[in-house]
Amino acid sequence: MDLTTTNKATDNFPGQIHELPGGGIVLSKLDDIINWARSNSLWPLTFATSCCGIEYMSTAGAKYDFSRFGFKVARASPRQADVIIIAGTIVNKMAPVLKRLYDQMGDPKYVIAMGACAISGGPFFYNTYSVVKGADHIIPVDVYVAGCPPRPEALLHALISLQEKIKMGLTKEQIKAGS
Amino acid sequence: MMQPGLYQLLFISTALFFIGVYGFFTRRNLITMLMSIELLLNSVNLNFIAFNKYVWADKLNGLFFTIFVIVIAAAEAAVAIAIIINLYRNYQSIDVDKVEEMKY
Amino acid sequence: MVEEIGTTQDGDLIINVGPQHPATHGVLHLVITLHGETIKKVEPHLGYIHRSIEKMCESLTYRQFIYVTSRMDYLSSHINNHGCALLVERAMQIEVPARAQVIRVLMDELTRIASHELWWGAMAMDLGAFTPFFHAFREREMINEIMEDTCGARLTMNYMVPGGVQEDIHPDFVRKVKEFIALFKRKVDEYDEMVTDNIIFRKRMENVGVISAADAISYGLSGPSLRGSGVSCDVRKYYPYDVYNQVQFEEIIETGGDSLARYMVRIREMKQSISIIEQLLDGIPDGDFCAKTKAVIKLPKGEFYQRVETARGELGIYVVSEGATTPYRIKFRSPGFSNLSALDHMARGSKIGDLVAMMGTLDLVIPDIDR
Amino acid sequence: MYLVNYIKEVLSALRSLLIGMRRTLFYFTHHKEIITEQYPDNRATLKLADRFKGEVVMPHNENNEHRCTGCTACELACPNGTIKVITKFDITPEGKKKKAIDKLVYHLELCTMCNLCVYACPSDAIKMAQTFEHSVFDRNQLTKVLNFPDSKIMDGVE
Amino acid sequence: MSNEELKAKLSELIPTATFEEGGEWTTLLIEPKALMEVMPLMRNDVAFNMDYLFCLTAVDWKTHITMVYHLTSTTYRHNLVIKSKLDKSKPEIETVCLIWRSAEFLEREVYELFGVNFINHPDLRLLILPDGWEGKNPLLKDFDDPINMIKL
Amino acid sequence: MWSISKIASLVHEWLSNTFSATWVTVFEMVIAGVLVISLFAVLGLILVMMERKVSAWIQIRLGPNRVGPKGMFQSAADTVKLLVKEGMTPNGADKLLFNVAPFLAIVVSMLLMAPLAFAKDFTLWDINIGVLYVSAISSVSVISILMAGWASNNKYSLMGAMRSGAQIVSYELSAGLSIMAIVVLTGSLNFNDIILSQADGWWIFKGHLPIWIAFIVFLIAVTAETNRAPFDLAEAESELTAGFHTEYSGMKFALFFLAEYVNVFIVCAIGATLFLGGWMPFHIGHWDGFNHIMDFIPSSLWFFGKTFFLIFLIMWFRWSFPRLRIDQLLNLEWKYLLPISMVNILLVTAMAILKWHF
Amino acid sequence: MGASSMIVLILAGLAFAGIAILVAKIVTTNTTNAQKGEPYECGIPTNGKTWIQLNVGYYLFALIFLIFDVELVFLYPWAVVAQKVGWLAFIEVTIFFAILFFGFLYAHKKGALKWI
Amino acid sequence: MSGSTILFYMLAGLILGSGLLSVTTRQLFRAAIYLLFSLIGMAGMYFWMEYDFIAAVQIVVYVGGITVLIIFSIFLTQQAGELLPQAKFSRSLFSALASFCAFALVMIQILGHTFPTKTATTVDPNVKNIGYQMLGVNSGGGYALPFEVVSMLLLAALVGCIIIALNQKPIKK
Ligand code: SF4
Ligand code: SF4
Ligand code: SF4
Repeated sequence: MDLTTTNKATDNFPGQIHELPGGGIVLSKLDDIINWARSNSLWPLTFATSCCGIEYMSTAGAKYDFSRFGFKVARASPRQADVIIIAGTIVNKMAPVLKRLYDQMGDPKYVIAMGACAISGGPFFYNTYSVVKGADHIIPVDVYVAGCPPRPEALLHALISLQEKIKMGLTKEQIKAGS
Repeated sequence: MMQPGLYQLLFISTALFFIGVYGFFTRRNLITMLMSIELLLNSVNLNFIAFNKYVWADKLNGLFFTIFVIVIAAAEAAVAIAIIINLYRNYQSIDVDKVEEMKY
Repeated sequence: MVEEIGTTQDGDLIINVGPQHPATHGVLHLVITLHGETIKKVEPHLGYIHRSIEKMCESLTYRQFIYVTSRMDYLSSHINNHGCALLVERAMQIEVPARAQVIRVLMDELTRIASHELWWGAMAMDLGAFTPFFHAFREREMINEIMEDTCGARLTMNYMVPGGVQEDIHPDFVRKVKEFIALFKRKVDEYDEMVTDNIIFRKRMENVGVISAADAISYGLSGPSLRGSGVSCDVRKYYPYDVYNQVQFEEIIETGGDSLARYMVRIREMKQSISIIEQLLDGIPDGDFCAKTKAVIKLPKGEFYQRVETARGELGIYVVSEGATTPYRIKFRSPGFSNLSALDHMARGSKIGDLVAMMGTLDLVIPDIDR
Repeated sequence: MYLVNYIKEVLSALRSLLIGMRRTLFYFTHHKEIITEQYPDNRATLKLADRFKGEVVMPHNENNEHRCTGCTACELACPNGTIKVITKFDITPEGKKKKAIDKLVYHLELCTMCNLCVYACPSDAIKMAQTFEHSVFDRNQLTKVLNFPDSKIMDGVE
Repeated sequence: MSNEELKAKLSELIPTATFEEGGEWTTLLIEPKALMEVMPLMRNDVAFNMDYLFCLTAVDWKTHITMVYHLTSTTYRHNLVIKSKLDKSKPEIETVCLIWRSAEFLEREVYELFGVNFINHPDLRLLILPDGWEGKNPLLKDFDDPINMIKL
Repeated sequence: MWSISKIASLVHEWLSNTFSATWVTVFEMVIAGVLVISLFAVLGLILVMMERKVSAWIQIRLGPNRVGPKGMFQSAADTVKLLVKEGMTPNGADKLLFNVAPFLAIVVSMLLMAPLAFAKDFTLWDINIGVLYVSAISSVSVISILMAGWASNNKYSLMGAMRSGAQIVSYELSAGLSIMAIVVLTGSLNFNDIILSQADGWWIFKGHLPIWIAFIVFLIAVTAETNRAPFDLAEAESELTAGFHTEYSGMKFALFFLAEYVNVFIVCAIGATLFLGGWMPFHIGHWDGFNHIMDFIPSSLWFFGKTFFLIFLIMWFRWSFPRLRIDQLLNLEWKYLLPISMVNILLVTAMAILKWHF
Repeated sequence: MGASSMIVLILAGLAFAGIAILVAKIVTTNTTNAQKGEPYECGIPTNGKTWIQLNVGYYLFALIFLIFDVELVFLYPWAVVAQKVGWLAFIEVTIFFAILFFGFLYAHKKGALKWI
Repeated sequence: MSGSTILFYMLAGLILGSGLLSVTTRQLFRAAIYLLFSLIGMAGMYFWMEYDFIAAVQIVVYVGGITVLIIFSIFLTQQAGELLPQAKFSRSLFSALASFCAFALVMIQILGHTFPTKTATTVDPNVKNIGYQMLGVNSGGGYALPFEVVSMLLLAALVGCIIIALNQKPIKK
């Protein structure tokens, strides 16, 4: 999926519910079922370092309510989490912790870099001695969502994009390679 | 195979009894020794019940004795563990040999 | 099998709480020494979100550095910005138009409500009640909407600039705020029903994390945490800025010194903020929303200190200027930092569950502490 | 007396719990109170605040013209180097050399939406757009060039 | 007490006191050695009663480091700034964390950001920087970190 | 009228006519096993979904509504997800016990299903000592938690396990005592006897104040025993991250999760049986006409209706209250519930002997 | 179905959990890395023993529970017949509870019911 | 061979097997768990014998109570993670031999003895009968007094345990 199709309000926008003629969900292969399940049951890890964390909470909050998509309430233990939403700045001292958390998550695992800080260091890119210039220097990131902070809809959009990415299917090898 | 009955039950209880005895002899750790004792008591209980069922089925005395044994086992376990904990706190060990050494 | 470091002689247990832990509201790392479940010592380890803001500000101009401060204590970003703007204005002797002053105070108080709102929800969540969190976000979202109309952002506003505010308030602002106030007044009673009066909640807050007035002062607590110990310390009262000396409000003081007192201070403070807003809302003076300032701001040589009352306490901005366009040294005296230092004192002898309540009522925002 | 207090305590505790439960039951049964907005479904109707700062854009008119003079005021105003103005020299019809932008590179992944660039711009060439769906799979896609290809500066903008 | 009164009282108590002009609050300059004489006085003297240390920081002036203590009194609400110049090569000063508990953390912060050594501090360790931080103290003016720090 | 027991007897008849006796038993066992497993799974799915919806509505939000029609397949998606998620075993763990613990948890909740009377004349095992059996078996579940907590080699897990160990054993007492109030009144430990004794009205209506007290104590105690909020100290997120199952992931975690929910169902079913008459329709004394109308609603509906009502009650608790602190939790048991239920037993006995109940 | 249902249930439980875990084993892919197996402690390497020595308080709870539990077991046969037996049963249980209550009071006074 | 026979031998295997493991495993916690399974097997055996009440009591007291207590005490004495020391080979051999010989001796005695067969009347060991017996309603004496005495015993145990366990004074060497 490339950017242009995502950003255009086309009819088959990823997250929208499509009424199939039969009213059911048509699934063909086992892999599809698995990907369907994975994409619809992304349990995030409670991981928020700074300001973006508040918008992340808003997204979980009543008005945006990402549990509609099955993202559930966050899990505190990385063992049970599927997606780690890096909400906030990652500093050098935090980097090993983040790496460790990511390592300790069960496969398959996904990463969303939320906000300028997680993508590139954002406001703290220049003239700082302690900020990691992008979380993807530490762990592989699946979806980047820009903004400072991205508004809840933007985060939802990122989650939907991640769902799409999962539904497109990752082969076992790709998962192994940690993409 | 043999139809299970009194003798089979007695076999089990005896075997369990001597497993407990074996444990009691070989283990030097107070907690494991306590566990062996629990096994002993259990085998006794089994005997009581077996006899009650197969021999004196007109009364419930065996059953009541079993209940008493269980109760007393509970009391015994509680007290024994209290003592073990106390010992442990004083000697930092619950190994019988070590505790014996330290007494003097 | 494993080395002996973690356990001390008498069977104490050392346990890490954080940096990734739901109760620490971010990335605070506490190393707790436990005896059974009783806390013997709490040792905060900071720096997991140390973004070197102070160093960074040394190379930002006086217009630019304001935006960084909204990332510090992001829950009171308006107030942080306000402090910075005030400092520059005072140093440059800029006269701020009356309209801007009122708008700023309005925004400050709205932010304070939003911040307390989030604190309330998050604290209830720490105590295990999930529902209040969601209910708190209902009102918070309304404030966010109001903010977004005017400032264009929901959290990190960058709305205040030296000389006033960036943009005039949105035409709908007054109406929406009034709607919000009407709703909020109804809902705040629900808070009491759901949380404040709840017996479980009370039991978990009463006599937990007690800190005496003298200790609180010595530890440098400020804001609601200090007022919970019965010390009057409101910057808005003692060093009023903008129009705070023209509005009537009560400084909330509770004398308990425990978690419940700090909790009550915040709840009552929200009501006070509402009353401030009500006083100002109808009489927003006409005029400019921003004074004319020079394009390039150069602070005169000297030292400046500006304090403002954020939702968490007293924020001090200490600027040493060499007369250049950028500060020579800037220091943010963040309220959370001192509040955190009292945690160990408060926590000793209580349970892990209490620690959560204490951290909740100290209302720690970690990026504010680490800067 | 102790007993009476004991019973009173229990009863008042129960009462406080019941009050809380009544409140939650109210919300359980009153679905009107639900405030959830269904984001991807309400995309068509979703209207953000008109001042919402989503990203910096450079409006172009129908002739593919923008208002940017390449004065780099925005680059200087930006606190974190988000904007890079790459200038070139155009030859005006009169044959004079004139500074113009080649590319106005904008790093969305760095931008903090602080609006300083917009305020700094003397010719109102850039503004904030209300877009927010910025999620991509590749970080490079967030680096954008604000002026359209082959765009020109509008007449009359100095 | 107003600034003038404070000043008068201070020069009365500490004859050697020098003041720095220009700031909005009375600024007292003292020698690092004299710190432990002045500070308890400020805290305990009934007339001053500076019981609230609200800011403690340092400024690197390239030639020397200045410690800055901001004090206030919760009873009288007067403010006082105390400054003390430290030697750049070996910055050292007595701790005040036994007088104001809040100083403990603030001093630890100054210790790691400026490298000022606080004598008698009970627990002078790194607080913010990662364990095993090597190199210069980051808030010094000559701090340079080519790896992490990208200059604009 | 089709009722579950009728279907069961029809199946039995058909099997007996077709096969020999041994095979009938085997088939019946297999059928029963499959039925129980599917009941188990379905219950898990429904309860998780219900929990999410209840919580969502209380929290003024919508809850899952996008996976399948009205979000119906949400819990199915979760299940499949958990199934295909890596289930890891930490290095330092005691591998055997770490893996046995979820089995134990599941088997315990399976076993607890046996004496439940799902409908009129339909019980897997109409055991004579039903009530005692339940409290006996449920006391095994604490072992699985202790096992999980210990085997994980994690401080949080261990602390969570110890907490829930102390908690479960404590609350077992008052749960047992409040159940005993009913036993005193009915003079039987058998679930069906207890249900039949409520043919002229449920105990909650017949039993005056003492039964109400017993009911409330029972509710509190079982909420605590199933480790549900406000007593979810064992998995208190804000204190111990995820408690005893911090290290569990994938299917092993799902099994604990499932066992927890099925346990909730079971205790609610027991509560419904003891206090609300199980499958017994709503009867009032001797109003035969009215009682007869009520009988038209199938007994299994009554049972599930009551059970789900109680489940809703327990969920409602969860989303209304903050969590107790561990010492308060134990205080509540030892200083309040236990003395109260002891006195209550005396009251009930006196009431039973004086025949004051209806 | 009688007692054999117990076996059925046990087997069903084992089968259920076993199959689920087996399927999970087959379907999942996993990666390994050095930190994956380490105990999770908020992202910080654990410090010291996990199998810590806990406090006496825990034991006391189990102990008091055990005593009470044993007594509770006696009550079941009593409860079944209480109504029939009448006041004799009432007196018995009162004595019984009195004894229990004394123990309870003692434990309470000694602070054994305090969680540490 | 009927189902019940199979069941019997399965239970016997469970009891003896996990009992044996319990006394031989070198991991303390596992020993407790094996003990637990042995006790559960015992309860199963009671169920098999249709002494339901005793079976339930067995589970309640042994599994829910004593095992939990033992596990807690294992946690308490910090032994959980460590392997127990291996018993000396000579000692274990000797104990094994001795136990086995004694076992054989007893078994020979038992097998040589014929026990009187079932009496004509049987009392169903259900809870009601137990209750009546306990309160001594039908059969004269009953067990009311012994039960009161036992509860006194338990009380004594409780008091004793609390005194012992809360005794913080370390004994000097
Ligand atoms: S991107 Fe902006 S809002 Fe998000 S953490 Fe960074 S500074 Fe805060
Ligand atoms: S909005 Fe701010 S950060 Fe973004 S480009 Fe403009 S000045 Fe730079
Ligand atoms: S956008 Fe505006 S400020 Fe930036 S270069 Fe163009 S004209 Fe200058």
